[in-house]
Amino acid sequence: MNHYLWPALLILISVVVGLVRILWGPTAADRMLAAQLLGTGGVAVLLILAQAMQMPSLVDVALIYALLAAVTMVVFVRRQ
Amino acid sequence: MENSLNYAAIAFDGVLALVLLVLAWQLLRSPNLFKAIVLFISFGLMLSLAWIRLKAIDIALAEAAIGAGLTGALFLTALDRLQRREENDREEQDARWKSQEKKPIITTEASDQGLAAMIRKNKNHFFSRPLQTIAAISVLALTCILGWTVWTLPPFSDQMSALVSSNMPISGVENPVTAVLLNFRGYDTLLEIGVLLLAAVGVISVAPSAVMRTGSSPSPILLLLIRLLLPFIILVSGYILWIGKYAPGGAFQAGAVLAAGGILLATAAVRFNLSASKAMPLATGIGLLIFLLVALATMIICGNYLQYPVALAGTLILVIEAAATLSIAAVLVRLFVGVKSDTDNPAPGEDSQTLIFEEENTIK
Amino acid sequence: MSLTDLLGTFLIVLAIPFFWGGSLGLLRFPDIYTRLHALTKADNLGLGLVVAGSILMSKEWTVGVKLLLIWLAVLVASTISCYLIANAARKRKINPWKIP
Amino acid sequence: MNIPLLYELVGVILLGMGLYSLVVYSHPVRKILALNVSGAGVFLFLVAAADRTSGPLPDPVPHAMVLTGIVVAVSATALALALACRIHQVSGTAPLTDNEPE
Repeated sequence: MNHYLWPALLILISVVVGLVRILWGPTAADRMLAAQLLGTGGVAVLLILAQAMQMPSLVDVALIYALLAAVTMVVFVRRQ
Repeated sequence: MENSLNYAAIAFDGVLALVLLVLAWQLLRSPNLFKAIVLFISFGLMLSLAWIRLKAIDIALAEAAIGAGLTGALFLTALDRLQRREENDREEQDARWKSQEKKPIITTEASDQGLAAMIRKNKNHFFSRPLQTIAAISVLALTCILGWTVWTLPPFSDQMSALVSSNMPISGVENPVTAVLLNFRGYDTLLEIGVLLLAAVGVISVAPSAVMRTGSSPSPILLLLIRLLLPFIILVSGYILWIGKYAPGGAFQAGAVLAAGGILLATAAVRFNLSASKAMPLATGIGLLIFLLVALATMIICGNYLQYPVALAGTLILVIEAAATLSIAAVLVRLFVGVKSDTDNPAPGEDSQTLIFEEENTIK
Repeated sequence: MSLTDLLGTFLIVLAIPFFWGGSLGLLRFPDIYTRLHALTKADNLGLGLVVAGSILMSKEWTVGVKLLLIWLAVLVASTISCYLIANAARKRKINPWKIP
Repeated sequence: MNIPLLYELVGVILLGMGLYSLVVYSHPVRKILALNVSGAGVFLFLVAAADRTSGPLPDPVPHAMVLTGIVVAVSATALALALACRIHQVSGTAPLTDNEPE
């Protein structure tokens, strides 16, 4: 089942490329957007890895990421 | 599967390792703290992929809950506090300090002044250039020595994992990590819950006010988000606690998920008053309390500290874990409120109210 | 390989362009509002396709329910946090990009 | 080159980078970040070493240690941040500006 690692790798590289936005900025919100894209991509990679490594409990890890992705974002927009 | 020459696995792990190193390097060298913190959040996510590649699902769960729900919130809040003060008029601040009426701590005034002077003196950096070079060289040497040691490390003996797997039938659970945490090395976990409690005590003494304020009333859309997410967060926390008996999961992960829910609630509220709840001190202490009670009972009945009777082991572990989940969540939320709450001017009489959500006009 | 597995794999492969689109958009678009637009493509369609593919390949229905919950959670969270960010940006007087 | 060894070496390098930054930079938030990175390096080494066993499953004992370690690390981080905020409040100065050594 290891061939599922290829799509996982492609998605990983795409979100890592998006991470350059954290370095570029210019506003704080831009950096947060890149982190959010990484979170979504991370969930997708986790789901594919669950197939690739035959570990259904990875879905639980993805579930936690999906549910808690909003927390950092809410803290960010609620700053004074 | 892992050790075979599989190009997909090698490419994935290679990219992941490289990304981890580059992210760490970029976050450490960035003088822009906000950027460093966002990079650190991303670093945590990548780290959790690394845990999965190393088949440490329990750790990946904890990293997911803590990385997504706690670290980012803690750092962003602390940075907000540090920089808000920095930008705000310095004079007003100094005036507040010098005025005699509103001094939070009177007895430590002298030491506070000394501390302030010390910090002003070392404002830019501790080290001159040559000292930096010496630090770089010694750290590099240490890294090389450690790297060489790791490279030449002999294969590990399987004694410990063999011991664990041979004792699994009497542990009362089916997940080996839970068995190690709550049964075979239960006293470690007992002490760890004590350490968490100590951290909470530390934060309470540094930031005594458990009242947290955010400026504006939350938008209705934000409240909708919380209404939709919070029930599922609590549900998933319970699920993770329960599943820990059979599969990756358990008290630490469940507690961190629950704490993230609490942080979500606290951040959305105009004012979040933790000390108003009578249940809070109980929730904070109950983990250690139940753990100690079970330890005492096992000592009296079975003769050994934390040696569970085999038939009851599963139930006892679940009881301890449920209490520990509450405690871990309560401590983590208290820590967050401690980082966020202003200790400058605690308004009198605030503790008597139990408001969680409050309209803006009642504040100002 | 069964038909559902094949279809699941196809859906997962189909998701890859959406993630690339999202991340290239994030890099190439000129301001925060347009970048938000790029991001939602990855959130909604990219992850949606991965979830759909994984549901087809999952062996137990409980896993399918969890996968669906993941997608719904990300949909809700990304929709609302995009709104919150755009709103915060507007309040901080970040002007939308105009054709120069 | 096998997979656990790769991650062990990454862990060692992370430890080194974190230690250097911990010593050199003066801003408390940067120090706390540096501590977290070096802690992550140690955790990574331990977990990778646990995967070196000959069996199909990794050794659960280091996993349990790292799990407790992560939770303690986050509470220590929170305590350190609360202290940093307090120091800042007491001293009134920004301990930290952008003109630090790169």
